[in-house]
Amino acid sequence: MSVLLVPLLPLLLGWIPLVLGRRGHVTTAWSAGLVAAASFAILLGVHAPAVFAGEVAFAWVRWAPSLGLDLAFRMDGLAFLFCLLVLGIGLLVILYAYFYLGDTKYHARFYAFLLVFMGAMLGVVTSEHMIGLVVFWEITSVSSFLLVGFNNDTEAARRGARRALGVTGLGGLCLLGGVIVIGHLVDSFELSVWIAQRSVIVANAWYPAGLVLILLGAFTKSAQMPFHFWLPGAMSAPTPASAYLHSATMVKAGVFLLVRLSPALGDTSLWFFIVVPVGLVTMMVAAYIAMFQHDIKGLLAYSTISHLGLITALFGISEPLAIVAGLLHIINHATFKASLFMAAGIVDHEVHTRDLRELGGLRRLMPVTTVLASIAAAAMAGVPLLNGFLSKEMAFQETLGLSRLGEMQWVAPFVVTLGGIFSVAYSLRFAWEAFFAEPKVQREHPPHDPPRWMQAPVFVLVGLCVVVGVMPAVAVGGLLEVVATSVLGDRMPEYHLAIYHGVNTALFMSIMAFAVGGLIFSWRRRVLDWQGGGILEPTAANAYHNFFGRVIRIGRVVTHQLHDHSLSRYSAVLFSLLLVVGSSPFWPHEARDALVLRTTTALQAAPVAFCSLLAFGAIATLVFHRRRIWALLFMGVSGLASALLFADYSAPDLALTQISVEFGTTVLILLALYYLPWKTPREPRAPARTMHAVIAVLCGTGIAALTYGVLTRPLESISDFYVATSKTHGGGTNIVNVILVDYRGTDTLGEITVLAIAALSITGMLSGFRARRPTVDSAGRAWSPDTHPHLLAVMARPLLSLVLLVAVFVLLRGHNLPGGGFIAALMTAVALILQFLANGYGFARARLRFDFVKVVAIGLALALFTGLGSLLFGQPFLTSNYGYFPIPLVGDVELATAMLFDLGVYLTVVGVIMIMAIRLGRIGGVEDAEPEPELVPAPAEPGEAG
Amino acid sequence: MEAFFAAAIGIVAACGVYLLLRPRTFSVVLGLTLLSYAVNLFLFSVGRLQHGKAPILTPGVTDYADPIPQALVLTAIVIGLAMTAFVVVLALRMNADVGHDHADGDAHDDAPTKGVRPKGDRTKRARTKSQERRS
Amino acid sequence: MSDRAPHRLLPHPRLSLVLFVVWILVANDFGVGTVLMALVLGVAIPALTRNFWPEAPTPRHPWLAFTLLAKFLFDIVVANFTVAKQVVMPNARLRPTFVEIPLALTDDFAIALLASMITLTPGTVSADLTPDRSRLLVHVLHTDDAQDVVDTIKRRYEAPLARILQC
Amino acid sequence: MSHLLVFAVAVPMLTAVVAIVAEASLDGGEVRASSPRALTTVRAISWVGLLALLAVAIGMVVQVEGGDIVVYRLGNWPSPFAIVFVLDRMSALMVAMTSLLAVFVALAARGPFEAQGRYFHGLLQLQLMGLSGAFLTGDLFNLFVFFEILLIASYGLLLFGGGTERLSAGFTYILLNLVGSGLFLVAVGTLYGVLGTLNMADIGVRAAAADPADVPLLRTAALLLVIVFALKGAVAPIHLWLPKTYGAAIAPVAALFAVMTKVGLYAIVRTVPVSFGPLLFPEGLGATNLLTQWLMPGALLTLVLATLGAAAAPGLKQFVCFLVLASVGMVGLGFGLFTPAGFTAGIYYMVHSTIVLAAFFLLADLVARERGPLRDRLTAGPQPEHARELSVLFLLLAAAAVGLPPLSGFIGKYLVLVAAWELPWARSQIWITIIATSFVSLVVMSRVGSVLFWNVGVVEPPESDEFAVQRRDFLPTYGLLAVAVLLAALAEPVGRYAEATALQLLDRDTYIDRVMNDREPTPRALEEAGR
Amino acid sequence: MILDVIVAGFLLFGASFVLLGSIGLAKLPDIFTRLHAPTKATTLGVGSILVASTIVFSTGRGGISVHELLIALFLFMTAPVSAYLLAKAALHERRDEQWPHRTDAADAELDAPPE
Amino acid sequence: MLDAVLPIVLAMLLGAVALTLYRLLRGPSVADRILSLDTLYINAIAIIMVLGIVFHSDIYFEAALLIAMLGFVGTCALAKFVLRGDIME
Ligand code: NA
Ligand code: NA
Repeated sequence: MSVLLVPLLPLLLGWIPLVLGRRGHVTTAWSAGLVAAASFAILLGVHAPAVFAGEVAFAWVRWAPSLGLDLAFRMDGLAFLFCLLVLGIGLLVILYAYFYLGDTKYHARFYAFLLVFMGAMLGVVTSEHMIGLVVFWEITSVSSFLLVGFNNDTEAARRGARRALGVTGLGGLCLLGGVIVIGHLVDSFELSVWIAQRSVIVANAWYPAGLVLILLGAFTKSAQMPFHFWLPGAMSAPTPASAYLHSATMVKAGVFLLVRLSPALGDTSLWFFIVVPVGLVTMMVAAYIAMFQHDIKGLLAYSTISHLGLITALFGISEPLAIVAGLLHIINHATFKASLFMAAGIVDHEVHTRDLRELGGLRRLMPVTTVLASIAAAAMAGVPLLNGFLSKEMAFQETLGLSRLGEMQWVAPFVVTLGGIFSVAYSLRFAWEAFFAEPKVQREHPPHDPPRWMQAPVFVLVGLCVVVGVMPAVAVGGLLEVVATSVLGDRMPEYHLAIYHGVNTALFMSIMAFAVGGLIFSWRRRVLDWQGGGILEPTAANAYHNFFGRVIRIGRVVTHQLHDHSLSRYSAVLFSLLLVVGSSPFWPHEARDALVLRTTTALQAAPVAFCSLLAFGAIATLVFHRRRIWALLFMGVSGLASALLFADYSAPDLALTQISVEFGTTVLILLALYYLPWKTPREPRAPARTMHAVIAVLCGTGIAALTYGVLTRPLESISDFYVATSKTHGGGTNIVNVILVDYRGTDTLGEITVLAIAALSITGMLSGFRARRPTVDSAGRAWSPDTHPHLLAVMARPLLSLVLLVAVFVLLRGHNLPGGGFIAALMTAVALILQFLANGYGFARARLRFDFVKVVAIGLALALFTGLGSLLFGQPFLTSNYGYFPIPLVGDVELATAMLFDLGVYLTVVGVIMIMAIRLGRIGGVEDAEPEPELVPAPAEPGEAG
Repeated sequence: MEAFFAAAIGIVAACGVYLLLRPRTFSVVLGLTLLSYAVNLFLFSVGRLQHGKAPILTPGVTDYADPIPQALVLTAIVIGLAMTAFVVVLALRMNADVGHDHADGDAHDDAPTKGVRPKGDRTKRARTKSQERRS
Repeated sequence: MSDRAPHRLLPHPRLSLVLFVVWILVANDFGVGTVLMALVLGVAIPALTRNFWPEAPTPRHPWLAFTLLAKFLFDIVVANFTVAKQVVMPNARLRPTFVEIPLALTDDFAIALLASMITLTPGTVSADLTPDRSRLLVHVLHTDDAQDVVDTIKRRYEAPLARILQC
Repeated sequence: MSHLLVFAVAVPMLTAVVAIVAEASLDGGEVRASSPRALTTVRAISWVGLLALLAVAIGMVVQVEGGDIVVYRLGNWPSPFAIVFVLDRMSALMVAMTSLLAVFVALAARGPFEAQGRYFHGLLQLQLMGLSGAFLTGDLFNLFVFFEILLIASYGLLLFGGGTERLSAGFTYILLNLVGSGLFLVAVGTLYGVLGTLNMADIGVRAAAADPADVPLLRTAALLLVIVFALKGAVAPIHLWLPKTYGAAIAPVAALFAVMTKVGLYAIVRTVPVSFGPLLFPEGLGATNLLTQWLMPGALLTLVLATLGAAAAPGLKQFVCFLVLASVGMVGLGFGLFTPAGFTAGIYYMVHSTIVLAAFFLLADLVARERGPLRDRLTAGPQPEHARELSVLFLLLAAAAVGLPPLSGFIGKYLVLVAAWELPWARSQIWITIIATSFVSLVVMSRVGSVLFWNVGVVEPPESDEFAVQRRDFLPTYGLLAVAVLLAALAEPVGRYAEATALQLLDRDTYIDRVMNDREPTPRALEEAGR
Repeated sequence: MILDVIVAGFLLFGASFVLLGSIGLAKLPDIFTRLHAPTKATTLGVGSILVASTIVFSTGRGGISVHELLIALFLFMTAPVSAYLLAKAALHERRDEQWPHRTDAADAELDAPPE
Repeated sequence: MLDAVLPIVLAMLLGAVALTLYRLLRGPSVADRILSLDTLYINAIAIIMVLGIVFHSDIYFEAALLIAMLGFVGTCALAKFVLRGDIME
């Protein structure tokens, strides 16, 4: 289980420096160091013996196994090597960072990010479960984003961070995809299974897809061309982060992945022909570009890319010895490159510039740094007796005789040698121009070597370079053996680490590299003036930049074009979609043949007339829609025609409701129209009238076809049930009403809720809203001075009682005959509105002084409690009950809970209509706080009496 | 009869759709109302067109029109009323606050409206704007 | 116009009676239950809504009222036939005109009643009232003698109404 | 018989009624906004209701977790003659998610927001009532009714606080939805006109036995219905209304709206397998067919357009609106597959995105309130006062939203990818789109964060007003984030539940059997009448 | 049978007056003359049809049916009010709010065809 | 007898409706149009009563009554609108 402690300790304890942040830099640095050290201790104390004994330890964290998500860890040689690098260099970096950051404000954050990164990186290298690997992989991207953007007050840092995240994030996505693909081929995400099932994987048709996706992940992370450009950009990170992430660890994740998966996916032609060319080209081109870098970190970044390219190429070759060489180069590169970065950081820290054109002469001022950096640079160039030489020789050797290249075998060594030449050149340039050349700028405060402890990490690393270079077998022989075995298993080749392998082609290539590289260095003035480096460098970065520029531009255009919030545009889209999708079932020929019409009825005079009236009203509304009042009248014709059709076709309740609603709508629109323009002007820009007409006609045709289609086929519905049970079990003869208050009472409850919400929202919209009254009508005439026409004012009074009486009647008998709560409520509201119309807002409101919001609430509560009441009797919600109660003289009186429910409906609807009318009626600035002459007791609702 | 009925519904729906596509709130309200007429009639008609069979139980009568579509339409009509009222008030407030009764969003934001156009007083509009900014 | 404050429970007894009858009418039933209900509502509704109709006209002379009603219904029938002819005859021969009727009535309700009767009788329509309610504007569909129309209305309707409603 | 189902509707309704009466009594008729005194009372009432609803929801989840389908026959009538509520894993999950979200919404509304108008809590409760009902009902027309409730409540909430932007944004939203409601009725009408029933299960039964001559007509009806749901779910190309609408709402309402699009998507997965399976999937589930040929491109287009919109968004809130749209695309991709894996992915992603994006809306508001006159505009500005909290929240929410591991978005995306892999016809299109859009949104997200939290100038204390950010204003955002983290940490149980839910949703026979044969406590006479 | 004849008579009579009312509405020359037309439809037209209905339903299944009278009552109460308001509206539309003086110009403007 | 007369009666009433529509279209004044709509409502009452006789059902009574009531209030509202604009001042 301790395997998982190695990554999880730093990952989960990453917050500690944040908490200790206020205690000062020393404390935070120590806390970070201790966390890393704890992990390191576990690694060395617990795992090292086991790993060197050839054992592989596993640990599982069950996350979501049923979804295929798990975290599984393995500690084998390869994992151990990377853990060693991550933790060892990590500790050195923390030490280095303590001095480098000095009194930076946000140091705690830095250590926190660093620990999280460290944990994630350890997670990547110890993952057995590939999804887990992706998880950690992405965390490294995010934490790297945070570290690169640490100095976020500069645009360069922000852009560098975003790019790093973008490119590695894209890789992470591809990796996820690839892992899923390969995982599905063998039905497992476990590395062991993948390795065991290699033959199954590579034989599958989806292997190429999965492989390409995974390789994209590896290439982006390891900054292989053309995805390399993020790494130079990431140099705006604080140098400790660069030393850590961009030399030793994160960028190695890509090559780690290659070597980790090579037993499962590698050694195929596809693998070879993708990985090797990418690696070789990257190696050569990056080294070439590095020569032209003036920023020492930039130079080191391209150098890193180049070395990663070499490692990539070696893993692409897949020969056992190539893999060994690659592994060795990983170790070596980590040591010399980290030390170089640290040295660069020291220079930057002391001299405050990293530009080779401004540096020089540090040899005297900073002798220790000069020695260390020079040794490391020599290792980078591949000078014998240093570690870089060893692995480079092995690498050169492995590029020879690649049988897969056939006739073109010479290409690989040629390219590698070119890369070697450029490496030598840029290494020389780095060391010479920074330390040995004459100083170009005179400085007021001459720089000096940093504190001893800041140099200590560099010293350690450079020491390693030398030790490995001088006695490789002793220093790394055992480790390399274990690591290589964990990758190659029984393919483990015979090899021996030695400083000198005799005269071979590789040696010849090395000599070539030094000779030509030295030549180039000596011609550096001319070479630099030629500025050839600029040709290749920005291409990929520009492409990326342009790509996002274009995405954002397209996004803007598309979004702006689409989202103009034009209702007519949106509706046109909706209707068009309806036409296309709705008609699609009829596209196949058989479907149209299936439309056999079965039953039709003859034309009858009355409905034909009503239908004509309906269509007449609609067409007239359309034709005259610019004259708003006219349009309203014509719409009234259609409404009336609807009601007549309902009445004619056996739906008396519907006819009643339609008339009522039609009236309500008209009054509401009239109330609002007073404050709206009375005419609809023609639009200056004709908005696609023809297209709209076509859409409208097609929609009309569509719904007509649907109507015709439905009406001409037989119907077998559930309606018989209602006929059978309405009276006997529902207690009413008006089936529609029994449906409304009983069978489908929940619908009605919902319906009155809708009304209530509408009223509430309207209250909200109109609260405190006052609009100026127009002083003239649409024709410019002054209003009639007669506010309350006499005849209406007088006649409204007796009519009130009369209409209320009828409303009570309609309410009470709705269960058995047409009528019911809704219609009764509308009648009541009409009677009350008539009072407003006839005698004015002030008069009527003074006599109707209750808050209709409460009436609505009471109504809703009544309906709801009627429904809930049945729960008390162990019956489901809204189970109705009714009975006949003998009352002296009167006879049996039917009382049904449904009636109570209908009363709730009644109250709600009355309240709602009155709220709407009153709110709208009040807009015109009638002061509500009009002094009342006497306080009239609020009349109770007449309905309550019933 | 079915064809005639269907045609009438189709015409109403077409008029409604066309009006809905107009760029003014009032036309939209008209269109919506017409469309709901068409929809309600359609929904009602799926119980089939039957004369003199109102679903009110009468002794000795066994054949009734399907009551379910009627109940559905009833509910739909009432909900439609609520919605229409809401939209009308919304259109009213828009006209007062935004200063026009365009329903086509950004395209016509500053197009002047002819005719009577009452406005809320300046201070109130300023206040709503500042609230707008804050939320 | 009556100055007397309306009764609390029975503000409009005649209205209550009308409501009682109307209830029985609409219920189409004459059972005890219906009658009881009619009574309850006949009392309750006017009582609950009395604020909307604070004044209470108190008609007298029921017989006179009855004859006025009969006369009025008769006029409706007769005038309908007369007007039917006028409607179908060519427009050119129509001689429509407005007449003004100086009102002797002062009670709001009485004036409204008179105006209604004038309108319900085909051939004449009450079109407007001066703000001081002293003159009623009536449109006549076809007449040669405007003064005759005024006189007829005043004699046949206004006078009896004034007596019945005491004003 | 479990009355929990009806309580899920009745509790918020009753709470709303009580809250409205209380507010109307305390504030009287004509005030522009709720008074502090009224709010204290109403808030207490609302909290009681919210917690009660949450308890009901948890009770429901517990009840059906084992796989039960609870049928509640309203009015005690046998199926399919009256309305039934059906509780299964999916509906329980939806109610639970909504009520949990509502708790945080109410928390976020506390203070300046709820006092910007009247009846906030009443409307909130009614919105919850509509949502619960829509999730529970097993009747197509009743679904329409509850849709109307939740829509009109959402209109009220959308306009809450007033202002011109809300008004004009609301108009488009409302009108489009009203057209949608009309269509809903047309579809229901057609179904009833051919099949003669409204119960979702019964429709499924009758559709399976439909005369072949009726099938095209029924398919049209089913597709129209799906379009209605897609309109509410904001699936392209009928998604256009969403960004401005959500962007106009006050933050707590926008947060609540994170669940609104999911209602439309819920309705699709609820109705299509049970009611329309035989019509739309003649070759069985999982094959490409009449529905998926529209739905799948729609979801893909949604995802692409949403990503483009996010890239172009001028402000953080707009940005989140487009993320909502993107989440619709992702959920749509999962649901659109109509396979157990697809549904599992869709369900997980739905829960994840609802919670995370709700939190994101709240965060966007906090950011806007701390940046003075710049509000949430994505340009360099002053350092927010609570920059540290805000940036941590942003980082985590952004990572979750964009699908970075180990947060919930990653799991959701992973599940969608896995589900899509199973179907060769969907594989490449979905994979390419998801990878491409995830890439773009990752970059865009990093730009947004970089602009808001890195590219900052001098500290400029915002004017201290009622909208100044207090510590406690972070609480709901933290809470939602905690839920999101739990979703990832407890991926196993959540995933299992989602998978079981997916299987249950696709198991039409069991559903139909439970609904149609649940007649145990019905009076015998009724049963006979029903036969 | 006799009843049938009576009912038929009332119906025809009523319908004739309703029709006449509409003929008047369509044919008469100006708004004030047209106002007279519906009065006929209301009183004698609908009145007769209501009587017919009363007879039919009072003789059908026992018990008399007189509730149609309520409609008549209602129409008699309201028709004058409508007419009065419409007359006032018409007067208002003629721009002369005191007493009417027909101006052809005003009519011509109102007659202008819609856009 | 009645069966023979009813279609004629219905035809006459529908003819009346058509004439009303003519006036509704022609106007010219808004008052004319309101008057036409009012008349249309009266015609509708007649038609509904006749339909009641045709189908021998007295359930049409309420519809007729309601049309009478609402037609009246509607006409009042429209006329008041022409006169005063604000119908509930
Ligand atoms: Na009813
Ligand atoms: Na019931």
